[in-house]
Amino acid sequence: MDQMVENAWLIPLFPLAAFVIMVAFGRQLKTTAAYIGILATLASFVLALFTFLERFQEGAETFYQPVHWFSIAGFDVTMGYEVTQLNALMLVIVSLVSMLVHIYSLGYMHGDDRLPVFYQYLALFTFSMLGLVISPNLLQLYIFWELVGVCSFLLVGFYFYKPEARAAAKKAFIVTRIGDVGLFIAIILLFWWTGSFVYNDIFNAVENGVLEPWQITLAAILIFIGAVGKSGQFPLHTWLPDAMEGPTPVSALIHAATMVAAGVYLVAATFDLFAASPTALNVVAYIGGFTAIFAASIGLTQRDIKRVLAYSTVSQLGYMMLALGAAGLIGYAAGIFHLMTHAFFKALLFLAAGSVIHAAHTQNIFEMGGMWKNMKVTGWLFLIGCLAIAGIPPFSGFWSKEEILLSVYHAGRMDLFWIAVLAAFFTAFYMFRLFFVTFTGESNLNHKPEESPVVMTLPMIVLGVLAVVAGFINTPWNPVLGEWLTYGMEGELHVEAPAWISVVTVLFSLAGIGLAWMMYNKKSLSRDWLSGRVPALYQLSYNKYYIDELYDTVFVRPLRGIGIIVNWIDDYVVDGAVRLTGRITDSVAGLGARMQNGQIQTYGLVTVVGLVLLIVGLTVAGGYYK
Amino acid sequence: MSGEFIAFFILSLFTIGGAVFMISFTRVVHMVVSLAFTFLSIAGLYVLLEAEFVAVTQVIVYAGAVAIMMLFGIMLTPHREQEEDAGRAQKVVAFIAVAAFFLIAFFIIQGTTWDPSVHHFTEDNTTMIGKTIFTQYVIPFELVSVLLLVALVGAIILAKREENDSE
Amino acid sequence: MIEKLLTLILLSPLLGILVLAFTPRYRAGTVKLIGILATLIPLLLSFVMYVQFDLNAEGMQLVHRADWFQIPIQDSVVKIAYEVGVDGLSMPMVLLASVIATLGAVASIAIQKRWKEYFILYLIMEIGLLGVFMSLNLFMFFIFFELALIPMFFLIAIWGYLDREKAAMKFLIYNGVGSGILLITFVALFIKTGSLNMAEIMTRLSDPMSPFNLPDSPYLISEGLRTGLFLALLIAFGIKMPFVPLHTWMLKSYQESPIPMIMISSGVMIKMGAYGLIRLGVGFFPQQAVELAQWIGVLGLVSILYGAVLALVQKDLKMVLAYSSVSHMGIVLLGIASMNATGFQGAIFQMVSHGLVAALLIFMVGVIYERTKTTVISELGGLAKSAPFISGVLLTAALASLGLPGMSGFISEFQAFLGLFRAEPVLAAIGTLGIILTAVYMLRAVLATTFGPTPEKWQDVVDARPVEVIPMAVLLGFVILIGIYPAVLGDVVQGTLQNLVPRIGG
Amino acid sequence: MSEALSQVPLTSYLLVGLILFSVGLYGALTKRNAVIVLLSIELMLNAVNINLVAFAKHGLYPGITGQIFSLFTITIAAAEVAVGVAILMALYRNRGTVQVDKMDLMKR
Repeated sequence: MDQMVENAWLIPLFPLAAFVIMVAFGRQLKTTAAYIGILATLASFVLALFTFLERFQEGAETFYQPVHWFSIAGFDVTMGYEVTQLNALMLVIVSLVSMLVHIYSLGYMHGDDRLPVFYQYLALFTFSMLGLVISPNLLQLYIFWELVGVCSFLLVGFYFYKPEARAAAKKAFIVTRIGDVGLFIAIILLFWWTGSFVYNDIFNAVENGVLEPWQITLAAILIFIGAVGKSGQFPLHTWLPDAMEGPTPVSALIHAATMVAAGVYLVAATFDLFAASPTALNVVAYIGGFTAIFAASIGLTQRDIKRVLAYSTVSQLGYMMLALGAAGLIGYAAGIFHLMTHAFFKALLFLAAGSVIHAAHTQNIFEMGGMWKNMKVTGWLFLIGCLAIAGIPPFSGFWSKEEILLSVYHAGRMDLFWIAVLAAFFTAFYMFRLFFVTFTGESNLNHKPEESPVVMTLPMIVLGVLAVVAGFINTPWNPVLGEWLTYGMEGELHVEAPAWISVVTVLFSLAGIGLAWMMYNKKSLSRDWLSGRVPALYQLSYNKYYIDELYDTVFVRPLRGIGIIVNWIDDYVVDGAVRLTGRITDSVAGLGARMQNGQIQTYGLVTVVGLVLLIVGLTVAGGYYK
Repeated sequence: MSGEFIAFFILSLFTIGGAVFMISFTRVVHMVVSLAFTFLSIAGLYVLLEAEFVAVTQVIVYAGAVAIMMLFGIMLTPHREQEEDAGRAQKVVAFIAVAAFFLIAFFIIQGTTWDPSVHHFTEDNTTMIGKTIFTQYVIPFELVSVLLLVALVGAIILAKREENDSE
Repeated sequence: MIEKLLTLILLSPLLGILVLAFTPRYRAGTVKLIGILATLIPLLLSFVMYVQFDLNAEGMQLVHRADWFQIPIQDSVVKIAYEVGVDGLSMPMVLLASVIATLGAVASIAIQKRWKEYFILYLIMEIGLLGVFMSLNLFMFFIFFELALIPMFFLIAIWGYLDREKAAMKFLIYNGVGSGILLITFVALFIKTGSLNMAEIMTRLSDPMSPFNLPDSPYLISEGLRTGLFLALLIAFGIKMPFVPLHTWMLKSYQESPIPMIMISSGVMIKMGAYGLIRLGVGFFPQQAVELAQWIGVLGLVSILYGAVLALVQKDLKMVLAYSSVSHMGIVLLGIASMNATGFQGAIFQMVSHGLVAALLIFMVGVIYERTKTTVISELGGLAKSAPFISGVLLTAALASLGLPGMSGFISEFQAFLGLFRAEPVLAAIGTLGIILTAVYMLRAVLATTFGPTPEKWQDVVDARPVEVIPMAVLLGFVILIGIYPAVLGDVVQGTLQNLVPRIGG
Repeated sequence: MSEALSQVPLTSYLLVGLILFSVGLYGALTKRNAVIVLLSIELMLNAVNINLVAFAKHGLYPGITGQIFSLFTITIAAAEVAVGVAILMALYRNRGTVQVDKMDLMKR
């Protein structure tokens, strides 16, 4: 074992093994299943960490190992694994968060008799996500891409007896599938245009000008549609807030830290393709920017603690897309950096929220209040998460968000820049609204909430530490991570940006926090101060801009209507034609049957008529044998 | 015009007349009587055709046995005064069909050139028939006798009143 | 011995019939056991066939030939031989047929009456199913085609649900019309080419120097006639497949047939249509197939979307599956329409995959029906609580059906679309809508059945019994095996495709 | 053969036979009473017999065979009448009628 990377293929296999074991033994495992899962993810994490450390040096070569899988009409399709800077980092993030969530769930899911099933799904998800990250070609990526989707679907629908969970699971699967089809088409088109599924072959083809510009743009946009679906970007974002029907650890792992980031990862992994098409990049940037502000504005008014976090996730993912699309290589580095820090602090926030829900037995923040007194640890950790996401120095969110804003500014995209700043203001406001309403003031609960057990707080503490310190890996004056990530790629990485940008953004964030403080803690401003003045806007935001209703009227109902109409057609026209044929035959036969009346004389008559006709016919025709 | 022609003319007139009367009478007994008349005339025709044995047989079997049997049949089953015929439509169709058949056959008979030669039997008719039947056609003859026997038995069984029927 | 392997497979169900003939009819258990065991023999032999199959050989393998009888025609005599063989196209189908037949027999345990007649008919039908895929001449093909059809009629008419006679009649008449067209086509081919052997007809039709292709020859088979014959084959096999608008027989028979019959019907029988279309339609008339490829593609597309949209609004689980079969067979047509090796491979994969998945789904519906006595979606619900295993398998099967990677459905769809995108990108792009719609209707039906609150009446539904687990496990095993390691099927198909594809110029 | 010319020609006999046959056929097709139908059938048989006997004397292959076959026909006709009348009586006993149009058992 001279090189760790050569064994990277083992990383996803640990959770797979755990999954197989758990399925084989089924529910009789009880909590043993949890320990199997934790052990497997721990093994993955350790291996991923070693791999990462080995990679974390300049000049490390990409490691690529394909094996024959099967042949399509003489063409060898390979499976394999690859270790690059990007996915080495992703491996660590995924396996780490996954491991922490595995541990946390032991406390959160305690007492649920379907605990082994939960851990089966979690293990399968971890396997799929790690497999997705380690894939060296698009086909393999797509396979795992769908698998993580299905795990997400299963976990959202974990409380299958709740109709909301059922609807949410269905919605999650179908909406992401719409995006997946884009990716599906992109993979096929790229295969015919470049003759390969493998990233590197495709990039080489792009570089060598094998593809026409419109082909590159089309392929890139189709891939991006896949990313939009997975990362909950506008207009396919509707599934993500609904997905909060799943158990909270799942929300933390899948719908905040890892799977939804897969869209961002996909764009990053195929960045060379995107880079070749300015149009595609613009699409990415504007969709990302719009989603960032759009989701943030919805987050302002939501009352469900997990839904607020969900919209903040959508918004933050929009940020990453914005960075990837708008700002070239620096944006690429910034986007990935934000992906990493976001994974930590958003997972932290969700786990903390889970801890709160665990104690409060409700998800409506206005039914909580005053949790700080009883839940010091959770409260502190939640505060850390809020500060991080709001972009207050020196928390990790500050550094990554700063990097994004700087890069966008540097790229000269002022429109996008101000959108991002505004989104940051919104973010700060609704996160602290959440914090103040939940943790300060009088308790609205009729029972005394209790602090969560150690098995739940410990993972949160680890994430809390990371949420604080992770930012220092890539400071503007020493972008270690950025340089490492973009090693071997062409482009300018050092940014000369005016210092006022940082000041302005932090001020905006502080303003958001302050506003939230005044409205929800000090109550010097009425809660209805804004919503009372522009109720239309408030309603619009609270109802998520009626997007769900819009989709319902534009797509779902017409589709069902078409279905009913077509069903009618099938019944009466298509099958009707069949029945008509049958009936015609039947009535002709009926005529014949009337002749067949049992009267011997009628038979005789028919015979005679037939004989006469035959003779006449044969006489006229002159007989068959002339 | 020879006597043969006159005889043929009268006999065939009776034959056809009897048949037509049989069809058009409405009472069953009249029908049978007119049919018997036809049978006898046909026997006469056979004589003209130098088939004396057949003629005698015709008289015995048809005019005698069959007509009498028919009378029995009529007497043993109920009959209305006026016999109903088939519906009008069926009658018309049947008439057209039969007429068409008649015309076709008529034109075929008329259109065919028949060998004008006439065969005169040198031997006694009964002797000839006897010889031929018991030499050349002995097997069909035996078969026919078996058939007659079977018909006899069958007719008896069919006509016999069933035991539980009378109760 | 090995050269007679196929004959052994073909005739081995006869052994079961023989034993059954001497079994008392009232011994239900014994009859069922013998019925199941009798289907195991061809299954085992089929696996031997799989092992014996030479991946690198071209053309037919394991051929067994014997003289049968002669027909004097005009001034010569045509010998009709008994000839069986398999190639990469038919071998998977034979294997599929024997697997599904065995599992169908296991599923037949639920049959309530007249077991002896049932299993005798069942085994006769199995001979038909196996024979269709093995036949090397049109005469045998047709005989076996009908041999599968007729017992199916009785099996539906006697052992079906309430409206069974009507369903059986519809099945028989519809398929009878198809068979009629098929017979006329075969006779026309026979008269024109003077041969019944598939390979011989193929060479006679394609060889540019043969008298059937020389413009001045009296034996010339014109383009028009070829197109006509191809269309006739398309319709005859289209009824079997079935594609829109020839699909309505299937709805009724899905609703009224006993579960094992639907397994056989959707698992194997409708594949006979697709198989025939590839082997005979495209095999005999590659030129015409290429010319009409676009229209075949449109047919496939219509079937996919039409079936999917209809499956979306059905109230009965069985009807959802019926329309989903229409939709999935549309993908086979798309694969064929692509007229390249990739698409054909996709079509064959889809045939096998759909055979397995559809059989599994319908088996699950049967298992649920046995417990709840209903298949109406709105009456079901929350079964995951009382019967988690059944629900899990049903959900997995649904996921396989909607093309989840890691299972056979994905790999099939992917290849079919991969092929079609090369040939007809626009059609293919529209066709991908079907992927979304499949997810929508499958999840709608399955989630409504398994998820949600559990009504009082389904609280005590019993989970799967061991004898039910066997078919589930076997079918799922195959589905996952093909999904994870497609080479088990792909390698078999390769050689034959290399043979077929140059003829269509793809 | 002058004698032949003076004779009644074959055609006349055939026409008599044809007329009888047609009348019988019409009767068999239209009469409702089973007895009359039987009578009509006898008429048709007789028409055939006339032809047979006529061909025994005239025509290309004259000979005694024609007469013999007419004898066979008469025999069979007799048997037919016997059985027919017996059937009629049995029918009458069972169904109370001898009307042909009431006898439609074949339909069921």
